[in-house]
Amino acid sequence: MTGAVAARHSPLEGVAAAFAEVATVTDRTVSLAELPFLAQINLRADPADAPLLARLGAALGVDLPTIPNTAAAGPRGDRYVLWLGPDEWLVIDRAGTEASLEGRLRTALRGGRGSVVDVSANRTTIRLAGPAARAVLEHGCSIDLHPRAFGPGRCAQTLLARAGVILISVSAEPEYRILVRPSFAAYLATWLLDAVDGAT
Amino acid sequence: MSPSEERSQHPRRLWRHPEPKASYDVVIVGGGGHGLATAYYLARNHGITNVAVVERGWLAGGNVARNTAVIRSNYLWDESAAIYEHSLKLWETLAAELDYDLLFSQRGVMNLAHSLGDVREGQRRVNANRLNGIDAEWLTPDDIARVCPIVNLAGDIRHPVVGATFQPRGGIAKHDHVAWGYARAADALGVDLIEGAEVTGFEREGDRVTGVVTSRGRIGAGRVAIVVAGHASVVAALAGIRLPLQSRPLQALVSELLEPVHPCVVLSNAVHVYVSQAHKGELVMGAGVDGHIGYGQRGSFHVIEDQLVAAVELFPIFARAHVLRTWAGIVDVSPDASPILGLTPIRRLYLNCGWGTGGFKATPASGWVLAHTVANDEPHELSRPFGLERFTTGALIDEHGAAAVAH
Amino acid sequence: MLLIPCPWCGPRDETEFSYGGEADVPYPGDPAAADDATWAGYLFMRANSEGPLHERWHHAAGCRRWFVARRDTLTSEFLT
Amino acid sequence: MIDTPTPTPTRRLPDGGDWIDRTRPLTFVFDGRTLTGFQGDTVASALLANGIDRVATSTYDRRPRGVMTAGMEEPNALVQVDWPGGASEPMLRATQVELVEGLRAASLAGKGRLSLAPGSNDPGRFDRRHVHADVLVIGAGAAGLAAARATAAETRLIVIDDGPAITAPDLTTRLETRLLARTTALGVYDHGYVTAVERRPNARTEGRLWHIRAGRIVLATGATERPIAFANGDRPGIMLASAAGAYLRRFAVRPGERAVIFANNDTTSAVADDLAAAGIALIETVDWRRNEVVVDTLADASGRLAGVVIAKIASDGAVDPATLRTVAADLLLVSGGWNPNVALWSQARGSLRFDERLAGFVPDRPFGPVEAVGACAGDVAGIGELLPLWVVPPAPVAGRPASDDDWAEHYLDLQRDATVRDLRRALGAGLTSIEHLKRYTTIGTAADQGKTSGVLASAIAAALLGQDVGAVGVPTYRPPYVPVSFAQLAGRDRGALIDPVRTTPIHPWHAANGAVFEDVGQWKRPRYFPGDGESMDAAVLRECRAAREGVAAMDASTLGKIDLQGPDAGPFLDRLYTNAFGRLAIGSCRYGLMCRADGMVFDDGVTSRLAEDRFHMTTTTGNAAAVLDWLEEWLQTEWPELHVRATSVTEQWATVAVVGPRSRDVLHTLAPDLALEPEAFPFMTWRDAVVAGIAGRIFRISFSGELAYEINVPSWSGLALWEAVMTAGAAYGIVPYGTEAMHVLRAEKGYPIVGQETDGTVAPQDLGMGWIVSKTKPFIGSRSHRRPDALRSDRRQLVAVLPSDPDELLPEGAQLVAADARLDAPPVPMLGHVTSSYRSAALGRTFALAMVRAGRERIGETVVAPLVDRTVTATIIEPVLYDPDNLRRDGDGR
Repeated sequence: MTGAVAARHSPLEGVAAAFAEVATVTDRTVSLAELPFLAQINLRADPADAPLLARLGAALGVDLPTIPNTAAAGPRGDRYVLWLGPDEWLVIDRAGTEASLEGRLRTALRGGRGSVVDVSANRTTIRLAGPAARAVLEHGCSIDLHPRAFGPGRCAQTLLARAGVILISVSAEPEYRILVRPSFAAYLATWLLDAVDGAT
Repeated sequence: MSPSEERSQHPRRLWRHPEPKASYDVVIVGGGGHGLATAYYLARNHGITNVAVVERGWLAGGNVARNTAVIRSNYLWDESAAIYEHSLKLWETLAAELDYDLLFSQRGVMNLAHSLGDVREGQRRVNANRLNGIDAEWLTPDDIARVCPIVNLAGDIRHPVVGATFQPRGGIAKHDHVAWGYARAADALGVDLIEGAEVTGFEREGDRVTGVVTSRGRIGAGRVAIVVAGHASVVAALAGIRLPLQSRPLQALVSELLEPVHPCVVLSNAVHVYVSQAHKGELVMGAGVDGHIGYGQRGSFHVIEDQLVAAVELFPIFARAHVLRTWAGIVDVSPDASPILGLTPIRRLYLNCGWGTGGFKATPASGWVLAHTVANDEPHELSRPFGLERFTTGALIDEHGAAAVAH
Repeated sequence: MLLIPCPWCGPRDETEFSYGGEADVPYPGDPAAADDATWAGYLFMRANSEGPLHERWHHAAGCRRWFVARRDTLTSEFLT
Repeated sequence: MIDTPTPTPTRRLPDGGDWIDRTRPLTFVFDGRTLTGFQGDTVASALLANGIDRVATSTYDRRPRGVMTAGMEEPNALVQVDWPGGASEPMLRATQVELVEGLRAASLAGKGRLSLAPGSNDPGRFDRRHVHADVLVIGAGAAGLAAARATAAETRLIVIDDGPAITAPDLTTRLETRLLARTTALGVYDHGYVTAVERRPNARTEGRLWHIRAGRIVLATGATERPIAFANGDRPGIMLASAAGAYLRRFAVRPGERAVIFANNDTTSAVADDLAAAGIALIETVDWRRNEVVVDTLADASGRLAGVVIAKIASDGAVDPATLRTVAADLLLVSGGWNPNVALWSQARGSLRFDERLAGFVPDRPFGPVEAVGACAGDVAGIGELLPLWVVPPAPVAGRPASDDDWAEHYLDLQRDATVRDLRRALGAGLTSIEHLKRYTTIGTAADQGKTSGVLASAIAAALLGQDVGAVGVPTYRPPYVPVSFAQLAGRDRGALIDPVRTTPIHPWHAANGAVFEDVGQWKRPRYFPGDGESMDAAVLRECRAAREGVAAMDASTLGKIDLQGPDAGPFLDRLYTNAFGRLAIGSCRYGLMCRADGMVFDDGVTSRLAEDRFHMTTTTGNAAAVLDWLEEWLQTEWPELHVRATSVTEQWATVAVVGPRSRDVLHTLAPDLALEPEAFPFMTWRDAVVAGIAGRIFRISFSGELAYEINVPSWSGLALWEAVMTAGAAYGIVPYGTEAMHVLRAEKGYPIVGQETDGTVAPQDLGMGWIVSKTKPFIGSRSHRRPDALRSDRRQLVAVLPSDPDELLPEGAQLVAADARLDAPPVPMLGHVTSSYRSAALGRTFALAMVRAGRERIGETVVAPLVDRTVTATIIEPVLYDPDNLRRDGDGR
């Protein structure tokens, strides 16, 4: 499989250089980077089945968030469980862990109502951070991004410019994660670079 | 055209303001373009002049006052083509007949194609139109450049223009002049135009309508026609009739006056905009209908933004034009984007609604066939396919394909 | 730009939603048993009221849930 | 390149000017004359400073017009501005355009000019920004700032103002407060939504459209002084009294030398002080409250104001001829009272009432989170006792009866050249509604939207109708409050950003290998891969031949893919599809057709059973999202009792279709351990496999009729898989093919494409697919297939059409008519139309698919397709033209 891993291509490998320059040209008020190949598991489960949710939470080492649009961080910093809907979550973890995650969750789901789907390649992730990061998003995102409404630990499925995204607020710096479908990634990257230009 | 020609030119006399009589042979509910045309043709074609048009607000204050006045007849299906082409033929002699300058201008209507699918549908429509005796042409990008040089024909834009359908006889008219022309002519033939009279109910004897109750009192009627675009469901409900309609905002906007820059009418279904330049010089634009039911005669701002995105993309020269005024009408959208015309379950009560975004261009034919229906208590041949019963039989006349932006 | 109250995500801009028209129009339990008129009613007849209306909305760009809200179609105020 | 300024007599005061910076002189050009002004000047103030009073010519009557106001309500001073950046912008208010070095302005006659070099795009950068606020204050005058200060420190507060600066240091220090100067609110919409345009938010950006969602909106938009209608009240040198004050105080500009004030209220006393301070002679104050009126004005040769005719009104309401007198003046300052700026209030659905004391419309009942304060609420400072005066009658002309024409020079809407005569004519024509009067006279429809003329016209109309002004009302206020450029509203959604381009993981290879792309929804898909100088026809024939005779590969990644899990997945699919899936064996695939409830074809695709409780569904490229939404709608709103979960995996998987008799050999090279014999891996089954070292899944399905494998791997490995397929296929002459060849191959087999053969009016039976429509189980749409129209025998049905000339390619969209139809006598009855048309390598000729009325009964009939330039004769035949017995799906039996 190493050969295959070596042959992976992330949707934004072509703009890596442009992303890298952003921190410099904006005097570190904004930074952009792709975080490729993160493990992502889409989890659906009957929210009324408390034992099931408990089993799934135990399998993940973190309780499934039941407050809409919040993200629970795992024991180690790199696992997040995002509320996507009343019976839907997205589990994110280090690249390469999707198989074991899927297996653990499928075992935990056994006997319950729901689904477990590996969607690691279904979206890529963009890290957007810096003092002007929020302003950049405000050029194309209509939800309230003020820390009071969208501080660390909040997430949202929404529109950024003309692309559907999952937005996560991970730190007060501020620092955001933007999850986007590979087919929209190039468009979104172009839009972000343009918005950075106007916001700074 | 010279400044004085551009200045609003209306006759010295328009219409009376009579008190409603106790009863009329025919009461037309709705003093919009279609209602006024119906009254006129009742008098002119059928000699029925004991007619009242009752309007809850000010005459011609609904969609006819709010639309972008595009006229064309290049519809896909035979039934639609027949009634819209009848309308266009009436348009061509209407100004002379009404003795009113309608500023009717057959400058041509172009519908842009941006994809292979658009081309396929466009060719299908052009071929169907020609076989139906409707002038229709297929334009290549070079042809488009000749007809409308300001269209962006660059090959590398997001939605390149790869061709267009063109109806040379299509064009525009001045909406108020049309409605006022019909009103003036109907008034002159003895029709009572009654403003500020809102219909609040219908009176019936058995299965037959006998009158209307209005905010200005009861008015007896031998026959009643409901012609209230934007409120058809609401008024029909007063008579206990359910209609398969959704009343949605349709927005439009105008720019300031500009020197002539845009010679024809251009529509684009794919990028959702249509635009012409009116006689005074303002650009008149519209787009698709808003996404939800709305009776507030206002739409959502993002719809306006999106149509300007499209306008600037298709016409880069428009970038520095300014939006002066935006507004919305209420369009009654039917499941197949075709009108609902004809008889109702209640005898002597007739219906004309569901024109969606296509109502203005249809005004003459709509009045013509409804007048016939009212006078003869049976549908006109042109309106027969558009009866309410088609939703039960399934014989829809689906113009969505050809009319995604049906102006 | 309506601000539509998603019961899960809270108020979001109209552009995140798709519209479902009148709410509570059930799919006939046994369509085969419905006569043509009844079936046409299910297919095409929806309330189109001027004023309060129970409507279906789909938070298409958000949590993807369908929900019912009551809205005044004249003022576009959402009613509780 | 700008010439050196021509010296002009300056009306600039030696000192003063709150808004200008005398240390920063600027050079600009007006109507070809090079002039100077200061940083902070508007074009209007700079022109006045340069002694230029005539700034425009009226639209229709070609009358000279001057600067009438100092703000956004300006009806006259509209100019064409050529920005230093290169853009030419029409109809800008000279009273609001801030001077910049090198600006070129030209006077207009009520009409602007659009100009842009062909092939170029507007150079300006405009953007937008979304923000949320607890409180939005519109207008930073005294009332607005007081309202702002009244909010708590932690309030998320936004204050916007049209002027060049907001002076409120105490607010500037608040962390949650944003002050936006040079910003004009355009509209107040539902649910606290406000749009406002900011001029020059930063060096890079010319304009920014703020989308503000506010919990509370405070309108502190002030009031606008209104004129009084009298004969020849439109000359250069006649302006609103407050405007003169503004030019003196803000810009230190003297708009004239000898002034007359005409007023009906006390607000002009402050202006009188300003005039005195500037050394302008105040010849006389004509005060209506002393029964003094301005009846008419005189002009010099240039059309500029030279004299003012003053008189008293007799008891009968007419001008008392005995009192007529003329004074010389070059400045007439008019104040007919003040109109609260209620446009935004009204847009927000707040109601208005006519306030007798103010003689103006003021906010009445609010709607939504909107409140009005200060002058906007009717609290106009220093107005004193106002005595309403709207119009001064014309001086009687001896020996001539009064007529409407006496009112021909009583201008109301200066931009539209609409006069009191027009209003009287409209009423004479029988019009009574203010909306009718507006439309008849066009008053209030120009670029200023009647900011100075609207209420005046209503009041005069009311007087003529003998009604109260309040009863007559004002026309509806509509957004935007001030004109805004198309480019500003388009924002950054230009060029590549107008609409996302979606590409597959394999796209880089396609682009590098010369693919010609086709737009399919937002996707860019390879249409064909031409060789050097190869035509499309040649390339497509070559690609088709490879698929039929050797091996070819296509990027099918755009197909929609949905993962279905749950014990009820099978029954759910039975309700969705016209055919049955409940008993589909694990490991097998099945083609399925979906209808909408109206029974018309909605989508199709192959769905495979991965496990007892898990399916992998594929959809058409265009319907991927629509089908997922469709599934969710039924599961959530109708059948919540079904335990099924649907998850989109469209972009989890990249899909490569390897097609043709040699495809097995290619796959064998890539997956040597996988048994590929038809017995081991039969048609319509799938296998998990490692292909080219990549774990994936192979579906043995075919959209061409040939032996074919659709290999799915995680999308990040899609490019690697494709390259491996191309490498392994080289030995077999593998050819990449695009959507065009794919369409030809499926059409040769008579397979329809949703959206091409179908258009929302086509039922499965019309496609000859009754075989796939279950008679025994209900499915969505099944009931509709029993409606009378669905049972017609003359419905349009899918057939193939062969032109008599095998080289004749029927255009798609061609209409078909009976061979004996009379083409010269429209309407000509149409039988149907061509939905697909191609050149076929396999058939060695052209062919087409068509939807034809009662088509299957017409098999063998000859029809004609009348085209613009020719008429084509063709024969209707069965739609399956190639391998009708499906002998090739296992390969060519080598």
